[in-house]
Amino acid sequence: MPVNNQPSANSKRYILSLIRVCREFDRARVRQIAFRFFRVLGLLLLCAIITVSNRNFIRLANLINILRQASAQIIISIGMTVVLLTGGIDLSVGSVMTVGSAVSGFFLTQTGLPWPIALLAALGAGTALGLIGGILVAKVKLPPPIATYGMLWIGKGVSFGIMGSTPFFGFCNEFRYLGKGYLFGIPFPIWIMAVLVTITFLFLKYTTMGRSVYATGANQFAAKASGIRVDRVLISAYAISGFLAALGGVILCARLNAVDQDIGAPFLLPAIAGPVMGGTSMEGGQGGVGSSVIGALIMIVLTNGMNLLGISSLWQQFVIGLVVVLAVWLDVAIKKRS
Amino acid sequence: MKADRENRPLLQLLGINKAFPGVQALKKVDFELRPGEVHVLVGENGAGKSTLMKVIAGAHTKDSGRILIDGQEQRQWGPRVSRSKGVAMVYQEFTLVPFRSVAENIFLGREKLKTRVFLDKVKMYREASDQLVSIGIDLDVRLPVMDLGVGEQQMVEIAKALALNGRILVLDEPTSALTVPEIELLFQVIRRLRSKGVGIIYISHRMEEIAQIGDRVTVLRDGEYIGTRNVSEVQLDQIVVMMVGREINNLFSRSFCEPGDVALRVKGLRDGRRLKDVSLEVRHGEVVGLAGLIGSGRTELARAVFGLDTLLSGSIELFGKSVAKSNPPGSLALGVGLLPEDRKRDGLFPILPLKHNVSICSLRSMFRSGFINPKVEQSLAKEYIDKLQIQPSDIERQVKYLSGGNQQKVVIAKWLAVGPKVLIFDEPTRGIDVGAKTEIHCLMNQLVNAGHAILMISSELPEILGMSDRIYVMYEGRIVAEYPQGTGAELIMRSAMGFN
Amino acid sequence: MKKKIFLALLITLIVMAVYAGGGKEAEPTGEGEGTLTFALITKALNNPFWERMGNGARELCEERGWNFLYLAPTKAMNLEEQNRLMDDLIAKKVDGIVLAPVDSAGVVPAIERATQAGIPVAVSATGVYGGDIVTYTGTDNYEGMKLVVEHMVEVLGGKGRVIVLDGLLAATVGQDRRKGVDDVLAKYPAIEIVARQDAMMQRASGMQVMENLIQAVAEFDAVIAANDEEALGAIEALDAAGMLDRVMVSGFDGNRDALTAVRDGRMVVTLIQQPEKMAADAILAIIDHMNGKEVPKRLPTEMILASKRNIDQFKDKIDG
Amino acid sequence: MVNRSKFRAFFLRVPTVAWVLLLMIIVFTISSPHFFTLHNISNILSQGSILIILSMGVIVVKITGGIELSVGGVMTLAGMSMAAALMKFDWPIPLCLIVALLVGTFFGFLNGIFVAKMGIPSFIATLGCQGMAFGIATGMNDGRVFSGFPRQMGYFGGGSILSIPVPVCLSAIAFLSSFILLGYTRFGVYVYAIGGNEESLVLSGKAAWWHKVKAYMYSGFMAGLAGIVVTSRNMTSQPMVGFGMEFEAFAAVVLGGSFIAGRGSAIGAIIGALFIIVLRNGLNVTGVPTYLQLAIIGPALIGSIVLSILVERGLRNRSYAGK
Repeated sequence: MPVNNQPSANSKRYILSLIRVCREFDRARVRQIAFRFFRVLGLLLLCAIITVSNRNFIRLANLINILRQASAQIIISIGMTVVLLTGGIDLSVGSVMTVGSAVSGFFLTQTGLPWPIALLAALGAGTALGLIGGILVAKVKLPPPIATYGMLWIGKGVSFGIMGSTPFFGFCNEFRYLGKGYLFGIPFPIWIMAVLVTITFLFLKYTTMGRSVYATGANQFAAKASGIRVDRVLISAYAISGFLAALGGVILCARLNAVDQDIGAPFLLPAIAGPVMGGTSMEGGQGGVGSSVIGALIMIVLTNGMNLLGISSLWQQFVIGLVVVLAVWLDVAIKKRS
Repeated sequence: MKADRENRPLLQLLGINKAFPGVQALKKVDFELRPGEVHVLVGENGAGKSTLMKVIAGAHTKDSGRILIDGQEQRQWGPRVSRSKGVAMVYQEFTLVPFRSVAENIFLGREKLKTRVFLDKVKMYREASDQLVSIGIDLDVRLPVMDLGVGEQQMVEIAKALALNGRILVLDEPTSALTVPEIELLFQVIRRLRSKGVGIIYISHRMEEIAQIGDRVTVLRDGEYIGTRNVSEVQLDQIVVMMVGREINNLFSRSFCEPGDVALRVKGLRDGRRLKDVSLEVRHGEVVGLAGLIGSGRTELARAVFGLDTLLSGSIELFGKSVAKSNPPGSLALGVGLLPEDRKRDGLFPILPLKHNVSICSLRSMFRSGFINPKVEQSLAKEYIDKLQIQPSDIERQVKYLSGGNQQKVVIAKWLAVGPKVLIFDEPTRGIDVGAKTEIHCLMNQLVNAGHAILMISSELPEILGMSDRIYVMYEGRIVAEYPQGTGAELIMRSAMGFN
Repeated sequence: MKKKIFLALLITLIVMAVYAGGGKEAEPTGEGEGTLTFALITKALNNPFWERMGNGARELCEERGWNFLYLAPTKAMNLEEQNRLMDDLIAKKVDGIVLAPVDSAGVVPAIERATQAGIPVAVSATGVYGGDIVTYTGTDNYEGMKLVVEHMVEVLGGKGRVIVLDGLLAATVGQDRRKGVDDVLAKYPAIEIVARQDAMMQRASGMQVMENLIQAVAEFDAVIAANDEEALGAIEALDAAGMLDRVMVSGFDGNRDALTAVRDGRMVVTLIQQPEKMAADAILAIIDHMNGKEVPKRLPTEMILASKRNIDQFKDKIDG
Repeated sequence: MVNRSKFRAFFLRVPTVAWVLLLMIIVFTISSPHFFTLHNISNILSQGSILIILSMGVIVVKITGGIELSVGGVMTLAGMSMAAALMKFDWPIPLCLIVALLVGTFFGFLNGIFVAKMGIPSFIATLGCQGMAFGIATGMNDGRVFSGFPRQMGYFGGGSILSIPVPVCLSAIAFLSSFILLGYTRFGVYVYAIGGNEESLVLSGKAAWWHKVKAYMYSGFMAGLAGIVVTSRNMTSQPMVGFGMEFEAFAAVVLGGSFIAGRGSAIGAIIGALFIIVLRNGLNVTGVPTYLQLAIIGPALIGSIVLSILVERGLRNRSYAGK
C-alpha cells in the first residue's frame, strides 16, 4: 500500500479492486489447485524429513529405485482410480494381478510360444476377468465390493488351475526387459508407468468416454437420463482395471523372474488406499490419475524411508496404517473447507 | 385468558443471521408465529426459506439473533431442544427410512419401550395406526415405507411430525407431490390442528394455496425479511411483487403460432404397469399440455417415450419415421430431450462443475472424434448460462451450490445445448420461484416459435391452461380427453379425476 | 422368463460346484474298509517346498495303495486356518495326519484333539512344543541354518559386512533360522551384520527389501536369506543393481530354481532339504506306530549343503 | 393374493442363502458319511465360532453402511495383549479377558471416531486400524508368539458347559445379543435408520454419529471376544492369526443378505458365516484337495450371492435400492 496517510481516491480504488481480486481469488479453481499442491507438499515434506535423517534417500539411484518399486503399484492404482471414479471399487485387482503373471509365466515356461504371445495372453486374461466383474456390476447389478470380492476368489481359482503351487521361473530376457530393462538410463517399468499415467490422464480429462466415467460416478440415474450408456461405462471401467492389474502382474513377474501364488495379494489394499489418500473420493465422480500417483508414492516413499532408517518391518505396518488414516483425514478436512 | 394467549406468540425469531461459505443465507430475519394460525412463508428459491426452517428445527445453528418460545429466549438451541419445545418439521425431501416399517418411522427417536430396554412393538403399531387414522389415512403400519406410494409416504411424514403433539408444525412444500384429494385431506388436517391452537408454518410456491389455507403470509427475498401481511387484506400479485421485487403483470404470456407437421406420434403404448394404451401426437411449433393427477401415468409416459423405461407394446414415431426401440442415447441422437420430473435424481450431477453439467449431453455430437476441446466446451457452457441467466455464472462452481431454480435451468440448458426438435418437459416449474417460472415460460415460447415441439407435463392447472395449444388429460394410464386451447379448468379437472 | 432361466442356471452351477467337490471322494478313496487314508497339511501353497512334500507323500501312498489327501491353508502361514483343517480331518476320521505346523505352539491343542480322537499325528519340517506326536521328521532348521552360515563364513574368510534377511519371524521356522544365524555369527566378531529385515519368506518382498537395503547400506559382502524364495528375490535385486558379482547370497530349502541359481553361480550356497522324504518318512512312521512298533520321537532327514563344489551331484534335481 | 403375499413375506424373511446352505448340507451328507455326524457338527460350530462372533459384530456396522475391515487385526491384537497381560505382567486371567475386550472396544471406538467424526470412508478408516492393530501385534513381542499359558486359559476354546463346547456357547451368546440388539432395542432401530437414511435420525434429534460410533465399538468388542476364543483355542497368541478374517466376516454378512446399507439381520449373518464354514469343512471332509477347493469356493460364493439378490428382486418388484 502507498505510504501516504490520507489515501487518495486513486489508492482507495486500488485497495477496493485488490479486495475484489482476493474475493475472486479464494474461489473454486485456485483452491482446487491449492489442494493438489497440499498433497504434493505433504509428499515433499515426507521426503525432506527422511533426507534429513538419511542422506542416501535423496541419491538419484534411490529415487529411481523408489519409482521402479512404485511403478507396478501405480499402474494398478490407475485402474482402481478409474473404477473408483465410477463410484465402484475393485477388490479383485490383487488376484487378477496374480492371474496375469501366472498366465504369462505359463506361456513363457510351459509353451514354446514367443514372449509377445505370453504378454498378450496375460493382458487378455486380466481384461476378461475385469469384464466379468463389470458385467456382474452393470448387468446383474451386484454392489461392486461384492461382485469383485467374488472375482477375487475366481481369480485365485484360475491362477491355481494354471500353475498349481510350483512357481514358474526363468523367463527369457526379452520378456524380462519389461521388468529390469533400462531405456535412456531409466528402468523400463517407469517408462511404462509414465506412458500409462499420461494416457489415462488424457483419457479421463479430454475424452467423452472419460467424461462419462465421471458422470456415471457423480449420478448414475442422471447419466442414464443424459443418454450415457452407463452399463458400457461401468463394464469398460472394470475391464480397464483388470487390464492394468494384469499388466502390473506381468511387470512384477518380469522383475522377479518368477511367479508365485501370492504375488498379487499384497497389492490390493495399497491400490485402494493410494488413490483415496491422493484425493479420489470413494463416492465417485471426484479425483483423477494424479491422486493415484501421489498416493502410491507416499506409501512407497514411506516404506523405503523406514527401511533406510532401519525401522523394524514389524512396526512398519503400524506406521503405514496410521499415515493412511491421517492422510485421508487431512484430505477430507481440506475438502470440507471449500 | 384466551386473549393473552392470542397476543403472546408461540415462536419469535429476531434478527436471525446465518452464513454459509460463500453466501449470506439469512440477513436479520424476523418471524413470528401465533398459536392457532397458519403462517405461510413464501419467497423465491434461495430466498432462505429452507434455511430458516432448518434454523427453527435446530438442524442449522444461527450465527446471531434471538429465538423466543412463549416469550422466553432460548439460549442453546438444537434439534433436541426444538423438539422438546414442540417444533415438528415436515421436510420437502422425505426423511423416512425406506426399509423399515411405517410404525418404526413414525416413532423414530421416540420408540415406545417396555421394561426400559425392549421395544414395545405392539404398542407402537397400535398408536401408529391410530395416528394415521386420526389424519384419515388407512395403512398397514407393518409395511416397509419403500413399498408405499409417494403420496402415502408424504402422509406418513406428516403423521410422524404430528405424532409429537407439536405446538409448532412446519410444513415445507407439503403438497408438491400430493394428488388433489390428498391435498384436500391435508388441508382438513391443517384446519383441525389450527382449531386446536397449533401454530403452523406453511411453506409453499403455489400462490393459490396462500388464499386457501393461510392466515398470515411472510415474504423473504435473498435471505432478507421483506414483510408480513394478513392474507385477508392482501392481493396475491402484491405478494408476488414482494417476492420478486418487481412487477409481473402476466404470469403466462404465450404468443401462439401456426403448428407444423407431426413431430412425435405415439400409438397404443403399454408398459405392463401404469401405461394402458396411450396414443397422442405433438406437432412442430406447439406446446401440448399433459394434465392428470399424480400417478395417472404422465411421468411413465414421458420416460417411456424417451426410452428410460421399457415398453411392452406400442409404437413411437418421430418426424414420420417409426422408432424400433427407444433408448436414451438413440432419442438423444434423434433430437428428443426429456426434462425429468425428479430433477435431483435424473437431471443433475451435483458434484460436477456447472460447465460439465451443461455440456454433458452434447459432447458426443460436438466432438465426434471422442476428444473434448475444453475451449469449445467452455464457450458452449458460457453461451447457455448467459441465455438462461443462470446465477452464479461461475462455470467451475459445483451445481449442488446452486438454488433450485438455477438447477432446473441447468438441466434445461443441458438439453437446449443438444438442440433437440422434441422436448418433453415433466413438471418444468415445480418448486421454482415465480421469477424463474416466467423466464422458463418465455423460453418455451421462443422454442416453439423456433419450430420445436414441446410436450409439457404439469400438475399446475394454470400453467397447463396458460401455456398449451392443446391439452391431453390422462387418467389411470389412459388419455381420457383432448381439449383445445382455452378450455375451462373445471372441465379438465373433471376428466382428470375420471368423471366422464 | 430370462431371470428364471438365469436362476435355474445358478442353482445348477452351485450344485455342480459343490458336488464337484462331493463327487471327488467316490472314485479315489471310496471309504472302503482296509484302505488307509492319510492326510498331509502344509503351511501354504505359495512355495514349491510344500508341493514337494505333497508329491513325496502322494507317491508313497499311491505305490502302497493308500488314499492320500493334501490340504493347506489358502492364506499362507495362517495358524487359524491350519487348525480348522486339523479339526476337519479329525472329523473325517483319517487314519493318520502329517502336519507341517505353522506355529510350534499354536498347533498343540489341535494335535491333542487329534490324539484324543485316536488319530496319530506326525509333524514334519517344523517341530512342535508339545502334544503327543508319533514323530518329528525333517531337517532341523536351527542346525541347518548353522551349516549354511558356517559355509558363508568360510567363503567370506571369517570377516565382512553381512545383510540378514529374516523369514517370517511370527512363525517358528523363521525364529529357528534366525537363531541359527545369530549363534554362528556371534562366534565371528570380524563379521558385522550391517542390516536385517524380515522378508516374509516371499520372493517379491525379498526383492523389495533388498532393493531398499542396497540404497540404505552402501557396502556389503554377503546376504544370508532365510529361504530360497527370499534369496532369489534378493539375487534379482542385486543383479539389477549390478552387484551380484561381488555380493554372495545364501538360500535355504534347495528348491529347483535355487539349485539352478547355484549352478549358474548366482547363489553361493543353499541347504537341500528333502521335503518328499520328510513327508514319506512321517507316513511310514505312523504305519509303524499303528503296528505297535517303537518309533523314535525324532527322525532327522539328512540335509546337504549345495554349493559350487558339489552342484554336479544334483543334476537330476535341476533337470527333473 | 393374500397367501401369495404371505409366501412373499416368508421368503423375504428367510435369507436365500439358507436354502443354498441346506442344499449344500444335503449334498455333503450324501457324499461323505463323516459329514453329518454329531462330532463334525460340533466341530463345525466350534471352529465356526470365531467367524460367527466376528460377523455378529460386523453385521451391525454393515447395516449402518460401513465396511468393517479391521476385525482381523483387532482380534489378533486383542489376543496378543491378553497374552501379554497374562505372561508378561502375569495378571489374573479374568483381568486379562477384560484387557482383550477393552482393546477390541477401543479400536472399535477409533474406527467409529474416524468414520463418524472425521468423515473418513469406513473402508479406509478400518483398513488403517487393521494395519495399526497388526503392526502393534507383531511389534509388541518382536513378532514372536506368546504361548505356554496356564491350563485354565484353554477353557474358553476347549472347555465345555453341559457337554456343549464353550466357544459354541459364546458364539450363541454373541448371536443372541446381536439378534436382540438389532431387532428389539432402540439402538437397533437407530442402526437401521443410519443405514437407511441417516438424515432422518439427525432430524429426529438423535446424535446419529454417536450411535455410529457405538456400532463400531460393538463390532470391536466382538472382535475382542473372538480374540479371546482364538487365543485360548490355540493356547497361543500369534501375531498373524486373524489375517484375512475381516474378509471372511464381510463375505458372511453379505451372504446373509446385507447387500446394501440398511439391510441385513443377525440371523442372515450367522447363516452366512455357517455357509462359509460348512463349505470349507464339507470340502475337506469329503476329501477335496485344497487347490481344487479354490476353484469351487469362488463360484459357490458369488453364485449364491447373485442368487439371493435376484430372488430378493423377484420378490419385491421395486428397485430394491429403495428411494
